[in-house]
Amino acid sequence: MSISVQTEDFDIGPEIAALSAGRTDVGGVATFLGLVRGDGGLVAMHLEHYPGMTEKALAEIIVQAQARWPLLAVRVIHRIGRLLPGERIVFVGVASTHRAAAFAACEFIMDYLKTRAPFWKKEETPAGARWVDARESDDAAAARWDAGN
Amino acid sequence: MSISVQTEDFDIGPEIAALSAGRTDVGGVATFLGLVRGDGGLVAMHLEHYPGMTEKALAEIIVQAQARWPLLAVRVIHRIGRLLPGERIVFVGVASTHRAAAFAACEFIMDYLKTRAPFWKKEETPAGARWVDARESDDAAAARWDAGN
Amino acid sequence: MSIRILYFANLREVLGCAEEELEALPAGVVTLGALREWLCARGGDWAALAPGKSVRAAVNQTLAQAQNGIAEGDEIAFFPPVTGG
Amino acid sequence: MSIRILYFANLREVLGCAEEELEALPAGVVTLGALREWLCARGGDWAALAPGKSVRAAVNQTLAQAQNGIAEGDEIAFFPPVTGG
Repeated sequence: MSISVQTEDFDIGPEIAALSAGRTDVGGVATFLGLVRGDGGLVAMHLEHYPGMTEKALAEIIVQAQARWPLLAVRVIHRIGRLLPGERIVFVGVASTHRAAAFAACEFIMDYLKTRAPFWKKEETPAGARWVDARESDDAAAARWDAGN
Repeated sequence: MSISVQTEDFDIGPEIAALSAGRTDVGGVATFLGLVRGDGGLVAMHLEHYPGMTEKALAEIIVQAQARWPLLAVRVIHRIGRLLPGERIVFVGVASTHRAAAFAACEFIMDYLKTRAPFWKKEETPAGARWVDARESDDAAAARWDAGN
Repeated sequence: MSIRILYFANLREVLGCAEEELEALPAGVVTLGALREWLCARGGDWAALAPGKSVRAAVNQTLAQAQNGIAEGDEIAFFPPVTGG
Repeated sequence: MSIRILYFANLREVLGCAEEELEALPAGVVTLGALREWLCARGGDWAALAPGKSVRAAVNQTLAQAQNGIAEGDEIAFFPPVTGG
């Protein structure tokens, strides 16, 4: 597994290529890319995190995914700092022999990241700044995996 | 939507970027990349298709996905001809406001593509060539969506 | 009734035929299922189209079932279950 | 018992405190829940830690519950539900 928490942007093509580089046992790579939406005149999104715990929490989430599915490679990148609408926030890429495991693990990692990794978003708008509230739908999405779905 | 059936390889980074280029309403992009596995000493995989029907079938699959989820952009690329182990075969990318729709639609399109798009694989091995048999697990994966899961 | 029939993949190889034009079909052959039976009755390698063999079909480039009607000018295709992706 | 406490995001702003070192805790404060109550009892803005307020916590950088024990040298963190990704 490979985890990065960084202010800099990243380049998706090489990240995806790296998940199967030099091997021929990968049948499928599922990825997710999260972007800043410009809803309601958003000027920028500020991403705060808990240095030290962040990497630990992401590693733990990936270990749980690896225990559930036969994964060949996992990459997680999460940006912090000030991001503009349209910019990349998060990338999760999972390589496996078959597509079902790659899809499931990629979605699992995103769902757990959304509810267990210590990141917080603050919206900068023309009317001022406000912290983003956690969404119940994110808790529900993560809870699906506990129910064995 | 944008569909390509081609012998040439493709570049994933620009394909993913294009799914949200020039807009700030995309919150998530889910993608799947299928690769040729080198199982059992495979020398190459030959992809045959039904010109004319292929594009029509893929378009119909995407229309069905659009009817189920609020999608902002969809890209499908499928290669044909002779491909070596490790080479890209198929790419599906889906952009939506939220991640759940992007993930579901991307997996739906792959499952339907695997059972409804007229492509056939023939394996070239040191022992000779053989057509790949359809997998029951692919039928089961596609049938999940009919059951309303 | 004149139709065009295409064969793909393993079926094409077994039949030794990628495409044929049929200028006249017997009066009773008005569905995909009836056409398949009629082709199968040619004997020899055409047994690959026998009932129970895993064969899929399309009419005018859309997946179709045995009861699907066929009409003048149709493009019919027979092929094995697909294996792309 | 000496511990370090970190506060993040909205909670950090409301409390006006990102981090504090506590050199001595009252004898009864041996769980995360007891620590939260004790901090809340400071009054004023510390009511942000009151029961019913949506606050998450970690002990030594791992998510933890109220009954989780705390020990000398621990790094404790309080923060709102996470919103990354």
